[in-house]
Amino acid sequence: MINFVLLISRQGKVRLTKWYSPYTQKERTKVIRELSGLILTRGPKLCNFVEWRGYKVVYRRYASLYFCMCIDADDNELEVLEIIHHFVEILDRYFGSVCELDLIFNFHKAYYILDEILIAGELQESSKKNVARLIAAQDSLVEAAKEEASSISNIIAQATK
Amino acid sequence: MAGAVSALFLLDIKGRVLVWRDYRGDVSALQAERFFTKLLDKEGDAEVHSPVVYDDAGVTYMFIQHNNVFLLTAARQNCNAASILLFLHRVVDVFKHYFEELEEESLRDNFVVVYELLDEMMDFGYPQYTEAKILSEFIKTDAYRMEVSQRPPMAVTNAVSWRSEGIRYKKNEVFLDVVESVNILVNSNGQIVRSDVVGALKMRTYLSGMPECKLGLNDRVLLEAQGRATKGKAIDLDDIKFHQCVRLARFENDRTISFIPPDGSFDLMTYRLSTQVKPLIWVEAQIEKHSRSRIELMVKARSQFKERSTATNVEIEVPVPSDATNPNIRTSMGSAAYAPERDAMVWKVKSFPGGKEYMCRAEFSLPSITAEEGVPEKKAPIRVKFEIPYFTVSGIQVRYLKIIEKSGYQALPWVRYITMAGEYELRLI
Amino acid sequence: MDLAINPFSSGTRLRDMIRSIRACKTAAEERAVVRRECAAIRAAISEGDQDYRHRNMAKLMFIHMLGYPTHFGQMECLKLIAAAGFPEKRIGYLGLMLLLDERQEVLMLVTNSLKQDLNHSNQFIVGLALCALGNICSAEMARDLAPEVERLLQNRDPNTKKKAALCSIRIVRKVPDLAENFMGAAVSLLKEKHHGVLISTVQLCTELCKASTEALEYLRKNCLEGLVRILRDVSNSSYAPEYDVAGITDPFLHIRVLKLMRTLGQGDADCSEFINDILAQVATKTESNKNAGNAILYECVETIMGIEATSGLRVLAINILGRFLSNRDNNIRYVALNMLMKAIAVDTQAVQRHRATILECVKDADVSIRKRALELVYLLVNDTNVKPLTKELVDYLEVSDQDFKEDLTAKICSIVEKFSQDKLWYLDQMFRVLSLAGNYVKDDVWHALIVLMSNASELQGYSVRSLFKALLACGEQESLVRVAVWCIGEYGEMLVNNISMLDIEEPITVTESDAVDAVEVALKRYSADVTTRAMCLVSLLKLSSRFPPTSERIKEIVAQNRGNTVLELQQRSIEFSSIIQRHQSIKSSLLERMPVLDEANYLVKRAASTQATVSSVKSTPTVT
Amino acid sequence: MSGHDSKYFSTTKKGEIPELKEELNSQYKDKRKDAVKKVIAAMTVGKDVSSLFTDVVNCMQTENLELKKLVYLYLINYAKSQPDLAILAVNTFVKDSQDPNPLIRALAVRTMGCIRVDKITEYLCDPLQRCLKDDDPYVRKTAAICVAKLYDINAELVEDRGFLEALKDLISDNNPMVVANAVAALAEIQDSSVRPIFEITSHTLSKLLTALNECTEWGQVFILDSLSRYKAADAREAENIVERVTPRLQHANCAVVLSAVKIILLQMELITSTDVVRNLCKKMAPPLVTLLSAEPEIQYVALRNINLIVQKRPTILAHEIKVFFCKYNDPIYVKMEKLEIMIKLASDRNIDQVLLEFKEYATEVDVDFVRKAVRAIGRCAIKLERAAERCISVLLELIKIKVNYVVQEAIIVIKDIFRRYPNTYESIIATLCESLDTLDEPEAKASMIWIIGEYAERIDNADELLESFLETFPEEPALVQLQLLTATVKLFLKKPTEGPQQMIQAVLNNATVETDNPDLRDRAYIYWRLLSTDPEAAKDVVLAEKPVISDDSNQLDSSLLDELLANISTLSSVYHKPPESFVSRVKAAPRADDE
Repeated sequence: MINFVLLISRQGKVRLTKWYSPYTQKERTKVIRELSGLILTRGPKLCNFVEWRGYKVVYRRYASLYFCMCIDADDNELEVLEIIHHFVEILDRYFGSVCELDLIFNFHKAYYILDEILIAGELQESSKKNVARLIAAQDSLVEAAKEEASSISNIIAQATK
Repeated sequence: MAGAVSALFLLDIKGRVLVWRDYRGDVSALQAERFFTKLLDKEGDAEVHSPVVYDDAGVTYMFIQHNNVFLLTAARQNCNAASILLFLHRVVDVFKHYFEELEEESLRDNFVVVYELLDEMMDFGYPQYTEAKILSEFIKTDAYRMEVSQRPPMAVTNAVSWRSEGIRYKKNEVFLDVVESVNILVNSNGQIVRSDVVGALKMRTYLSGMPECKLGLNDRVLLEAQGRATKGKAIDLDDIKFHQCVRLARFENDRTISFIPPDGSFDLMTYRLSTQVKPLIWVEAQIEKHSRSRIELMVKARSQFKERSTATNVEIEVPVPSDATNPNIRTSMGSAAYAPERDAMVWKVKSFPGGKEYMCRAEFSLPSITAEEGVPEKKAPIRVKFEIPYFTVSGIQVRYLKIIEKSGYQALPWVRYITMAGEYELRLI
Repeated sequence: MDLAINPFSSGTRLRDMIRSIRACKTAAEERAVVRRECAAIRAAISEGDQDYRHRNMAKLMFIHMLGYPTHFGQMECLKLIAAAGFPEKRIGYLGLMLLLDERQEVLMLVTNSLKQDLNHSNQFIVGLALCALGNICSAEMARDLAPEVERLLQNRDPNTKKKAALCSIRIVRKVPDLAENFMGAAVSLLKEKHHGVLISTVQLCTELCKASTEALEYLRKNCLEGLVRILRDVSNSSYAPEYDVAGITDPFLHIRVLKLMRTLGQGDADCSEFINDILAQVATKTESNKNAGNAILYECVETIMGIEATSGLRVLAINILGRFLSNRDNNIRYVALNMLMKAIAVDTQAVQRHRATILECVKDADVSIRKRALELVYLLVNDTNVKPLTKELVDYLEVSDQDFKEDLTAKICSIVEKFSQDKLWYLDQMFRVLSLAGNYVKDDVWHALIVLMSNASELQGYSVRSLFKALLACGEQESLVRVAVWCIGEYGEMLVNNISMLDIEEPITVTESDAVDAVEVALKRYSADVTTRAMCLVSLLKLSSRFPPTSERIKEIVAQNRGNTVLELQQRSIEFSSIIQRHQSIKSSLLERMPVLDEANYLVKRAASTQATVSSVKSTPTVT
Repeated sequence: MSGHDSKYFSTTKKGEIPELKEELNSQYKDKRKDAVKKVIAAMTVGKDVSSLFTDVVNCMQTENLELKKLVYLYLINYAKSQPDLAILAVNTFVKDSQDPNPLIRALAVRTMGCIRVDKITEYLCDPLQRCLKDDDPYVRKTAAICVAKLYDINAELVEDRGFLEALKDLISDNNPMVVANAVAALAEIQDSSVRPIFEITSHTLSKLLTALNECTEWGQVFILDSLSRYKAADAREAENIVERVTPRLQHANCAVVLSAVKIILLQMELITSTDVVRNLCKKMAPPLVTLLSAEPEIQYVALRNINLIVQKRPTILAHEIKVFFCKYNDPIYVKMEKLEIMIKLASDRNIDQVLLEFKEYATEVDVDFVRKAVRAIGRCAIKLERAAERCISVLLELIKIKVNYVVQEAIIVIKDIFRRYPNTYESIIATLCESLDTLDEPEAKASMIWIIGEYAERIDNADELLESFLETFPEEPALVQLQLLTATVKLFLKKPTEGPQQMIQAVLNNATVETDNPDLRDRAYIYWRLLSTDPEAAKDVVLAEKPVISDDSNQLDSSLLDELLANISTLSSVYHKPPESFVSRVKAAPRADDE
């Protein structure tokens, strides 16, 4: 199972964290610090796995961003690399050529997408198209609600003029 | 007893190398970076570490932080730690002089000048020259760089290394500010456990040529030596420190303060007064915490100086829990507000005459859910800031400032006095 | 409508807040900005501000991500979830999952809302609730809401089904005795076509097997056929753009099915036989030029190793591993090493063939690979190869990274101990390790060394002389100093008289006072720790009996610690001074050679205890 | 992996190096300059631009000072990796060292010294010889340092070419800056040579003392530090030196002050007049106190040094303890050092106030600081007999708050108090025993066990208490096992009844055949043999009267202390270790890992 997902920038800034196993706030900070120390210093040609506290952390670098997933010792590291890439491709499609700033200012959207890919630290969906469809449907639900709200307030504004 | 550093690094906030200058070729940037980032990672806060650390492989690292930049030296020898750390602070001053502010961006934008300065300020790991004003005469930033090659100013190697020759002003003036900071520490029993005054004579000189200055103070030792009456007016200064322009040997001999000043502003001297003084502003606070729902503060402030003086910009900072809300504050004078960025309530009184007492009451509510780990709150003290113009605690007086220059011009000195709060802390019960 | 704007909360938009945080140059600046924002949010919360609840929640999530406390905002999540609209619920659930976890009591308060939302007519709201439940529910909530989730497994919407299946995984993890409730539904879901549902269900099945043997049996009987069909369909599938990864259709489904097959086939010959063919097919047909294909092969090999596979199939698997090991890609090499660890149980010889390559990996630039390889080498050592392997490792110890020395030292010591038929060789290796990396040697290792030395009477002279030389050369290696000091005390006369010389030795001249000198230096060494100093005192006491002429001098050295603030040192100093001064008559009988710890007995015990620690340290849960 | 990853999240630039190569060879001056800047920029961010060596060196022949500096900088960085190509630069160096502009002459000689390529050093000699005698002091001061550089690369060459003599001549230079650098260079060369090279005679001494008044603050530090090697002939000369150095105490630069303090303390050793010594002590106090208003990093160095100074001359700061009280905003490393000095300065006169401070600190947030504060209270008790009781009552107050680590720290230190004042405070044992179950740190456990064993005859249920530890004997750390062993032996000797008898059997068994720790076994067997051969002797040995423990507040031994004092302000004084324990002379390390 995936115990947590971390997204860290080259500068060590946290861009996304998702914890599927319980860690206290203090532990989380420590984990992030430890792992960024371990991972950000690794050279480009080394393998994408780091052994850590009996777990394995699979990471993959995209430009200035490191996507990291912490898995159990007997999980399939190579597959996790594909899961990371799966996530990245969906982000890329959703944002249209995604960049780090997208993830900073729309971090909640990245979380919504992740929630359509993983639940309980396990894989939920292998079709990028389906994830995109589900997210789009929910986004439009939100849009619809917003429009409705603004039209109501318009009506109220009209009425009380 | 010799010792030089091997390299000087400028690092970003995460400890990664921005610029480095290798002086001796016996340390590696990669290793330094690895060591330092690890050090930062371990605690997350550079403050925790002593500024001198050993890496178990024969290299000592010394560092200071300024804004989002670390300045770090690596050394393999038993070098002079005080000198090197102080040197790093001077490097900051020089960079600030050059780039207005020293931060990651300004270093990146000016790396050529940075290299030039590092080359001039230190050689083979030995500090060489750190007078920003003189350096900027022959190392220029892009905007002012001229094609003609420059020469080293005489000052670089002169006995008077802080002033160039040939300075000209139409109007020759000197401004002298006497600034005294009162430091005080009151323990939770209301006892004053420490109090002292640190004074500084801050000078701004706009003088032509190479002026010889002589400063006269109401220094008891001097006046007594000269056999003058010392009725009440003379004062004792505990420890005097002089800018390098002052002739120390001369002072040691006959207490004369004589010097050729640098151009512009500098601290001519600092002194300390450890005689106990009555706190100029006294603060008492009562804090009542009602379980996890609300907290009540009652703060009294009293000015304990003569009525003819007035403290200005008084600011009293009272700590409150970091998750407080709904401030409800009343004051008998001035205004007070919740300052969440400082985890405090800040009470400001613009003008606080001597012999007065004012009050401030406040109430905050607290959320019912507590923070996860229940970390104990830091016990911050009450802190006070103020200024009292035209007043010094010590009674120091500038009796004269003589300026003699071979061209024979007249220059007028302007003197001001002010007292302010330094580290003024009152611990809460 | 009163639109009076709260002076705090109207403040900044989410975007602006993020911008101003990003503009901070130092941690202190950032802290100030965040504290101000938090105060504004607290004010808005306490005023029950509705309009900005959504925005404030987003801000809190961002602040939380930076590591600041946000406990005061937890109740806001519940309020948002309880609201009627989808947008509120969506952000509310997200906040819940980020700001809270299963350990907070506040979480219980959300159970009711969750229950309602699980029964909601809108599938997306059901989805949100399932997602939240699946990500953070506590055991208590799992129990309360399991019936809802069970029901949702039969929902019409495949997206709801897959979420319910994953949510069930969390429930079963929290409350394993609920496993049997889910197995029926799980089997029937395997008939679906939707890949999301299949992947989720296959994972659920794997989890059920872990949680209950009953479920394992049930699934062995009822789902194997379905699994084979799924795997065959997906691996034979022609190009399917929706699921294609580098030319392979849905590697994720492949892998998850293979993993479940391993769980089912382990220790069950019938099941294993049933899947033999399909495994062979996957192992031979999967392309290995891309990561996705390798991921499948890796999983497939693991399954073949895990089940009662035919020997032909195993050969196939071992061959794949060989190919992996010689791959240039570090990732592939890493997993190959990983797999070889498991293969060793199945076919040691096959793994031994790769010994040279594995040894090279111990010296790899990549610490991950080094660690894996070292573990593997450890397993590969046997009586015939132990000497060359150890030599390689010890040689490498000299140049390896500081960080790696601890691991490496532990393993070397463990290896030489395990294969120490040739005691002289064992001692030489240990002396080298102590000299090179004595600061990294763990206590139990040098303890064991002393036990073995004291049992080998013919080698004690050689040992004490070697250690004496090493002590002079490498006096900073803590554990070397301890062992040397102990031996000098115990076998002092062998040191000064060159007793029981070996052929390979050069005689050395050491006087009694040289020996005392060496211990005194160790005692007074600036950085010596308390244990070392304490051992020096005992050693000196022994020497005062072994070398009577030095007794006076030793008395003085020992007495210097009579006022020592360190308890143990003071106690020893007082006792030993008293023995030297006042109890000469019994001194020698107190200090005659120490009884030897029975080696055979000891080794058995030690092996048992190291075995226990090894298996508890390594978290390779065996698949049941 | 990867390959197709690069298309996400990135903007990549390709072919940077060939582009730069082209620009470096441009016919336009400005373009070349920009290109060199780009190269340096790339070098700065850690890219390997060594392949552009020849192209960059081609830009060296220029009138433009800025460009020249950049090229020189590049050379320093890469000459080592391209030694053969570096030769290409020699001609320009030699030419530049004769340039009419002193800035360029100095730059050339400074840079050449930094290029650690054997073949180049030979070419360095002639220019260096010239520059040491240059008319311009700026060039001479640079050349002086260059001698040290050359010595580091090739000591023999320096000696053969007579540079050492030339350097010594510079001590008499009329320019103070040149003198200071010559001193620094000579001191360094001396440090790496076994032969006496730089001996300060009374003649050079007066030269140096004169230059002291005129050179820059950094130069003053060099000179003062080099003087610390000088042994005055007699008290009169010592007084004379001190007199010349004392004005430096008034310098605004803390390093100058500390180095001056060093010289004064060293010379004081020779001064016989107690009046003079007393006077000097009085003079040094205010400057030392003022160091605590400096930047925190400097404060830290000052505090580490003051720690040494007060061990040697406690009177200097005897009345200044208040300045070491911690401020809220002091960094933790400063607080820790202040605490240490407070212990050293605590006296019967100030102890009440000091205790109030410690108590305040003991309720702070930082765990390490709190522990140290608790321990400090105990150490004051040990140091000040008359205040011991007050200290203990504060410790008991703290124990009552029941913060686990405070309790454990208190027990550790109370054990020492018992050893300092036997038969005085044992009445508090009962209170300590209440916390028995909460102890989880080995040192605290061991301390409590020691207390029980030591006072077994006064604790009614001592055997029960000890027995509670026995069960976990095999799992305990050695520290606890050893104390448990001794305590059980004591109990048995004091109460040779059935219970203790069984216990001693069990413990001896555990500590001999059940353990592989040779030290524990040795201890146990010696006890065992002692008990079985001669129980009376055993009593005499184990229960022997203990001398009271020493006050540990001045813990450095005097020879080390003197060595450290001679190193005031240096790293050695910060670490409290002799220089040879951390200095490793490494000649220019390989830089292969810097790619």
